[in-house]
Amino acid sequence: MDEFVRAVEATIFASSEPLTIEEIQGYSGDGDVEAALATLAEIYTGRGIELVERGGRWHFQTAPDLAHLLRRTREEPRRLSRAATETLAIVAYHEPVSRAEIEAIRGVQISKGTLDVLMEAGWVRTAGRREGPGRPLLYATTQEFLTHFGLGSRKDLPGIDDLKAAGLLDPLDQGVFEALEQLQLESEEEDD
Amino acid sequence: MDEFVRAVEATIFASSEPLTIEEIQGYSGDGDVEAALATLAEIYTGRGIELVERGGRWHFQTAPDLAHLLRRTREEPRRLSRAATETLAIVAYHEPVSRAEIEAIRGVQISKGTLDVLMEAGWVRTAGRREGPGRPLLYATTQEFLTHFGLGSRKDLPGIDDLKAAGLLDPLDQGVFEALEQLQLESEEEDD
Amino acid sequence: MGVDALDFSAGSEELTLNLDGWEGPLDLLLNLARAQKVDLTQISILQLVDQYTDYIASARALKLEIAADYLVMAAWLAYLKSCLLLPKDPEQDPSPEEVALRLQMRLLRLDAMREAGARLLGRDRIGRDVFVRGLPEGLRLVRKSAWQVNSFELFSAYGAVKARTQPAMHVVHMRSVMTLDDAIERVGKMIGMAIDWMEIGQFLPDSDDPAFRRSALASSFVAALELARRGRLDLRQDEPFAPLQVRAA
Repeated sequence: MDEFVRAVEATIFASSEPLTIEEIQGYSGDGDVEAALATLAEIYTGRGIELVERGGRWHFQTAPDLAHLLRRTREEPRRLSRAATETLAIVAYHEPVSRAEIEAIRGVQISKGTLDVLMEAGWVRTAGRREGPGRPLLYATTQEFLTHFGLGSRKDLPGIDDLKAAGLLDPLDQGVFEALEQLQLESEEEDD
Repeated sequence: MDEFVRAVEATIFASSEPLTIEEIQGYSGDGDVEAALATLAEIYTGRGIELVERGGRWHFQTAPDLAHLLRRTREEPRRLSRAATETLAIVAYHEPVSRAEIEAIRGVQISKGTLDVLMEAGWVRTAGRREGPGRPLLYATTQEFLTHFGLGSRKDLPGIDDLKAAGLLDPLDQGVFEALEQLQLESEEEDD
Repeated sequence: MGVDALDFSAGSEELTLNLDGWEGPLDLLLNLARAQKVDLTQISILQLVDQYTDYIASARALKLEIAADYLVMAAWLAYLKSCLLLPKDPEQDPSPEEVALRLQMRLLRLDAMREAGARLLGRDRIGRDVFVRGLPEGLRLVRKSAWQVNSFELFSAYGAVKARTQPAMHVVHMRSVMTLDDAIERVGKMIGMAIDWMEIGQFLPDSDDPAFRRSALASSFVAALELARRGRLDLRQDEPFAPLQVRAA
């Protein structure tokens, strides 16, 4: 095996975090990191370990089909309430999105705790404010979100192309809001 | 690759501690663990990662010859403190000079760290001991010092008369200090 | 929302309903729409309105306390239904059909996100389905300082040391002053010759030096106080800031 490919392999292997190409370069020295990654990805194809890219960062992980052997408990790593799951999906498919927009899609107010849970999990972050009335705070997903859910990028979100084509990810235009104003009913904070 | 070997590979990779053959068996199911380990050890020979056994427990580690890659050095620019700059200047003008002499010339004690910083920067070296009471350690500048400051030799250091002509030996009132600080700030800005 | 959890069957749909389980009217509406067992794009809004109002009515029949927002939705849907059934009013904007379409879009959106959430959670997730390395050596970043200083700073630092440690010479300029002793002697002599009250200014020597005159005035004043204390003269001042006058005791 090429010395540089060995160095790239060792670097990614030793890291406790997924690494960008620049970070890998910083450790493994001069060489074509992308070519080395391609070589490694091929070597690891069909093995118990695979090399994956998530949002521009690379790491090794076990092959998904071996999950049944390695799963130590039947417990989910983090159980999400329905409200949190829907909120996460809305943020992921619509980002950047304001709290009011999340509430408009869900038809209920979201409790303070719901976004906190997602932010604490490291999957959602604040993403500045939207210029406009009220300058609402915006939310978006994180690098860790892509890593955790095994997404190369947001393009890999399940069914995102179909949803986009069906117009279901378009911003809710103001006209619709007004026409359906009465649908936006103030409800008490949902139960988590 | 054999399914069982894949399972053993993934098991050892994901474990947070080295595993015995029995423990590996517990995860990977029925199969010849020893044979699988032999296969894996061979696959990983000469790679950036190797499979090793220590006291009956198996784990992966980065190849020892690549260990140096995992420590990356990053240089961070930092301004030399006033105390260190004065000390460096005294060493340059008076070398070889003992610590006690530096303090006498500065009129202020110097901390242990000050000379260490200058030695770490590669500008000051120890230069033997002076014969005499206490045999004090002596300090002198290095070739690197001359290079850094663009000096052909120590003879190129401006003399006392030059300093006087440049107004650098005038009795220091607060105004001069402030002017110096100002000059330093300006040169810092230029560096950025 | 103050609604007791209660399961009951809604009509022929055999849908188990639990009011506490709904996250608001839209959620309830979506679940009712799904009970039509057709593609959400094919749902009948009129049928949906009936389902919703039936549901609310049966919940009321059971004397359940129904949160206001569910009732508002029921009223709004009833209004929408009547608009849909009435002869078309070409002036109405948006048309009831358009509002119905928008309502359908909202249900589709919520449904899409609900499904997307489920699909996300079902992916191969780290820590559940796939695992990262359990024992990473970790990468270390060693920080090294690159010390910065230029020649000007070096030389000026030496200049500063030299200047700071030069033997200091203190020069005190001669100042013309009248000492207190001189003033006591002078005032003492002059008071002996005076008969009547005199202003203290008259005791001062002639001088062009304003600093010396100020010093002489201050010293003479203190001298006058001292002589008064010894009982050799009297002091008088008619009012604050008036001239100070002295006379032999």
